[in-house]
Amino acid sequence: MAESKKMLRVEISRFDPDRDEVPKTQEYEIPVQDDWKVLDAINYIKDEVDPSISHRWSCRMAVCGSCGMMLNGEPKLTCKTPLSDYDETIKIEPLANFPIVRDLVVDMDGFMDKFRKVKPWIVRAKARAEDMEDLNEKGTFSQSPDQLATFKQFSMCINCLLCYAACPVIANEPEFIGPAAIALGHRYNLDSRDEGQAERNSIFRGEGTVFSCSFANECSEVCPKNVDPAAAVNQAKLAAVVDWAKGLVLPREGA
Amino acid sequence: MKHLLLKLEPIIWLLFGAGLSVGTMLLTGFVLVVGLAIPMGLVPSDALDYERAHALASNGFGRLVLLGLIALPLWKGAHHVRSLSVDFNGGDRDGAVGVLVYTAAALCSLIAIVAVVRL
Amino acid sequence: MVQVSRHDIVIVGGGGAGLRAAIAAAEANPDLSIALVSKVYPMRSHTVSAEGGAAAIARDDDNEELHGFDTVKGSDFLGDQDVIEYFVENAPRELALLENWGCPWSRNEDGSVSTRAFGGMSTKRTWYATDKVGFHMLHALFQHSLRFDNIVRYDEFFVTKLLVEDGRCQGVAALEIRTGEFHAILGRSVILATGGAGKIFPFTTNGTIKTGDGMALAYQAGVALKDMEFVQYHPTGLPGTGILITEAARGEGGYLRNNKDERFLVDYDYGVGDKAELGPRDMVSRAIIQEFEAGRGFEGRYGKYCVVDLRHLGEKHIDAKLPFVRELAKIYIGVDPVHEYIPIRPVVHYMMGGVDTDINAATELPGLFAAGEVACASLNGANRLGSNSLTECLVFGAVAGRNAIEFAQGAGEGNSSALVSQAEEEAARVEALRGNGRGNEKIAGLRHEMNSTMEAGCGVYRMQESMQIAATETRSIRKRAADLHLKDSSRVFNTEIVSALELQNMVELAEVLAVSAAHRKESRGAHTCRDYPTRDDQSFLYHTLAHRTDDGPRLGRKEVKLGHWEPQERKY
Amino acid sequence: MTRAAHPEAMAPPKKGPTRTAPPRMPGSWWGAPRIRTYLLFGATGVVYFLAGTVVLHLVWALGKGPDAWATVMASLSHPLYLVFHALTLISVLFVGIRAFGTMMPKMQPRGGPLPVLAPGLVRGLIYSAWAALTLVFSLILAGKIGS
Ligand SMILES: Cc1cc2nc3c(=O)[nH]c(=O)nc-3n(C[C@H](O)[C@H](O)[C@H](O)COP(=O)(O)OP(=O)(O)OC[C@H]3O[C@@H](n4cnc5c(N)ncnc54)[C@H](O)[C@@H]3O)c2cc1C
Ligand code: SF4
Ligand code: F3S
Ligand code: FES
Repeated sequence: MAESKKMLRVEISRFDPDRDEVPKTQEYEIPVQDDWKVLDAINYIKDEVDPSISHRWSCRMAVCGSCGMMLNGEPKLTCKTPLSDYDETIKIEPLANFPIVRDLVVDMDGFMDKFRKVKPWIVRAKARAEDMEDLNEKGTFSQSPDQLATFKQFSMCINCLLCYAACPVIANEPEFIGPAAIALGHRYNLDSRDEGQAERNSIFRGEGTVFSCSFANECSEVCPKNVDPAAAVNQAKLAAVVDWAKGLVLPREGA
Repeated sequence: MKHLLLKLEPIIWLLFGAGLSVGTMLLTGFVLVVGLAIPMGLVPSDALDYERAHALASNGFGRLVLLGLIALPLWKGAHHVRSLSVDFNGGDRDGAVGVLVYTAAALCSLIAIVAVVRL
Repeated sequence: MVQVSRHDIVIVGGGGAGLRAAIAAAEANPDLSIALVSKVYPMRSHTVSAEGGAAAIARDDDNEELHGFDTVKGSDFLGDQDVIEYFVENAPRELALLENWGCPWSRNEDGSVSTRAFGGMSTKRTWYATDKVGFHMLHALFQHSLRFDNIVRYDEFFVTKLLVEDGRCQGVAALEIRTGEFHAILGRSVILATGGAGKIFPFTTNGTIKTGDGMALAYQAGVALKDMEFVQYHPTGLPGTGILITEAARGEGGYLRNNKDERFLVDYDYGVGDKAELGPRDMVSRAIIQEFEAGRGFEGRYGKYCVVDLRHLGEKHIDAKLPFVRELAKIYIGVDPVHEYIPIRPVVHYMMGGVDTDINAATELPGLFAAGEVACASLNGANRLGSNSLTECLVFGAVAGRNAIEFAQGAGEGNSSALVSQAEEEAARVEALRGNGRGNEKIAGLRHEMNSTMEAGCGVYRMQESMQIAATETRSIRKRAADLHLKDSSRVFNTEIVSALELQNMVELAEVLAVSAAHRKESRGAHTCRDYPTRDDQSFLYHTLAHRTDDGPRLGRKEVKLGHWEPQERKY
Repeated sequence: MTRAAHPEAMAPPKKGPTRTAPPRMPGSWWGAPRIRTYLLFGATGVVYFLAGTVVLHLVWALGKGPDAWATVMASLSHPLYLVFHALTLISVLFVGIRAFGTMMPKMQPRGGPLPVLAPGLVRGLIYSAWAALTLVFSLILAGKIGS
């Protein structure tokens, strides 16, 4: 640590619902190391300067999805973003478009609710026992590498919520289910093992789903895992429309 | 109102998409020549004197292209105006704005049908 | 003051093991209510970071005898062979189930699941989803669990105590992090699935949540911890951060090199030819330290290191099989493995020891079950084979879920008021910590002390003397941790109090670890004493048990369940 | 961050157990080049709508007869019209580049009978179609093809 003693001004948004009406900003001046990520600076402050800061983090390797925050107004994973991207000051705020619980912590429950709405699991028409005939002798479904590639990209989402913090529609339309959740539903729709397309497509045509997206593409710009949720949402849009048109021509059973 | 819109959403989106793609493709040549080149004298104006224009427009294909040229940009425009309104005013009045812009687009599209049929 | 809720079973932990247990329980009886309590949202659990793969027989050239023997031998004959046989037999079914639930396993051209080579495994039996296996498994499990209405989640609740009454475990006391309120979550049986405790050490692949809470909870409730001296060092962690470069990097054909550019593992002879790099983790870690000591390590800002060489695999292969390794190396150490070496050094990775459980995932305390890394079913013995533990989470998570349901169905409601008053006492204890400015010890300071004590005393190579010192020091650190100084007195999302509770858990375990290690005067698996360099089956072929007393752990022993594989010299 | 987002943006299904501060929009919402591009893209909607009505106006005149047609064609050289058409051309190019260049390649249906092509290839194909169509259409209108 001795070799580099660069000082950095860190402005952190603070909010304690028991004491503050609205979030306020607190400044810290700390020595930083050139190979630190932004998360290291926050942890340094928490350990050495002000233990009352609250933030979420765990894996520090960009895979658990807990550490998303606004850095100078841009949604970023703090454990992935090098401090060297910032010169003298850095402003750290909780993710935009979410209610703020405390300091850098946002309320995720709204997201968890939306996440479940798209039925993010394999839907099969038959009961499990009868399904066995589709399985091979090892008990697995057969799926070619090409079939896997169809949805693989959309299964890489770590639920970091950066896309929600970036999407202009989320900011204005509370019902919008949003990029990551729709991408997840679309991922299951594309999975060769799944038979829930009709169900999900009718969910997708409901309020606050695919048609709310105005293809701002912001979600894909900020996604740290290259999920390209904008692609997923808009493919889902197209698929839901095609499915609707098919329904006009050949009326669906049961629907 | 929101409910009705929701039912129509797939058609609206198809029309929007057509405006975005086909509309853009048609408009490019059209503004280039009719909107700019002819008025600026880069192309002699008799290229589109009444006889030739009418002949081009009044066959079946011509009427169809003209209808697309009018209606598709209208729908693309209406849909964009609606989402702009969400971006600036929030989603609360989305239903009302939607009905307003789509009604305008639908009316103009109807007039367009009359116009091309009348040719 | 304490909020009370009642369920049939309570599961602590939403990682691979906890989710698998919840699903097994929910399927076993859809009418029973299952509480899933986790200190982070389930998909943040550290299972998410596992990279390399999960082992189960998949190919025709493989069989139960081979997987079983690999595991027994890997465990340096300290594994219980009944557990190992059960595990090996059930592993393929569990991984296939996960496939049915949507896990995107990598595939062969014919549509079957693809497998890769792993250290200490005699054939390709490690299932993988590129190199983000834990991530895909955890998300598949979590998403699948959402379809069950009888799984009730308590997200971001920190469990601080097991509620024990009438000699059986009947619930947990938990701090709701969001509100600062205390809850008594009652059930007729409880499953611990809280994962490992790597954070006792300074340099680890583990995330910040891996503080061994569940081990401490059980230990404080009087349950024995088993084999805590066995700590797995993974050979390849990035210097500085400790971020893991998965063993799959070597499984896919990567080399380890020293500063002479030699593939030094060829000389250590843990495998032949192309498999020289695929020795078990304990041995490869020791080999790297020996290279350092012989002056053949590189010198860097964070001490000595060796390198992983993937260049010969080519960009295409790396991107197809190891994209996450490439991403991590680029972001965290600024190296592109397509063209450059990745610096690595051995890093604390996994706890072989844990809460003493049997083949039924049951502990000695009726009504308390444990599975996953928190438990020590003695599958892994003295050294875990890479890719056995993700599968362990599934196999024994399912066992725990089913058995906990069965136990709950046969057990009565119990005495709620006694349980609630226990929870109230616990609430008062924790409340006293909040913003406690009278204490003298800084959380971060004490954590650093514990970390460096453990690194010095219980590293890859250990000495009697240094382990004894660690044992004494950790005892005093444990006592000092009762006197923490906290600054944050707020109620809502107070993470300082969580860190304090985690530290108090870790110092307990650090002491158990050091004391257990000092007592084992032999070298076996991951426990390598310079003073006692050989394995001593005569005196030490048993599991170490540790029960809690106020003066430190009281050690005992438990027989190793041998079977048809006789202990022999462990050579590769 | 600049301004308040919708007070219920990403709100939980039932009110959380503690008071929260209302959501804010990202600071870059309007200021950042990326968002500006998106809003400008939306704004082209207005231009398109007007362009549609202009064409309608022309066609209506054509239906009325030679005199009406001549008047309307003459009016097109009014500077306001010229400015508007220049704006339309810019909008059309901008929309084309964004829609054909970035949006449509992402929207290829997957898992269906059609193969998924590389985005670059799709972009190239659509651009070529656009250029070809524009060329042919312009030549027809300018009287170089067809009589
Ligand atoms: C970097 C890395 C790579 C790995 N790679 C592999 C691999 O390739 N193959 C393999 O087989 N194994 C691998 N492992 C090991 C394996 O991932 C773990 O052993 C396994 O994931 C542990 O799962 P678990 O369910 O027991 O615990 P975890 O996933 O750690 O989950 C613990 C859960 O308990 C909860 N919890 C903890 N304490 C409390 C508390 N006090 N109150 C409430 N909740 C609590 C947490 O919130 C979390 O939900 C790897 C490990 C690491 C660190
Ligand atoms: S889609 Fe990308 S940005 Fe959105 S939550 Fe998933 S990983 Fe994060
Ligand atoms: S940013 Fe939002 S509007 Fe659509 S393309 Fe992404 S969800
Ligand atoms: S800490 Fe896990 S993603 Fe950043």
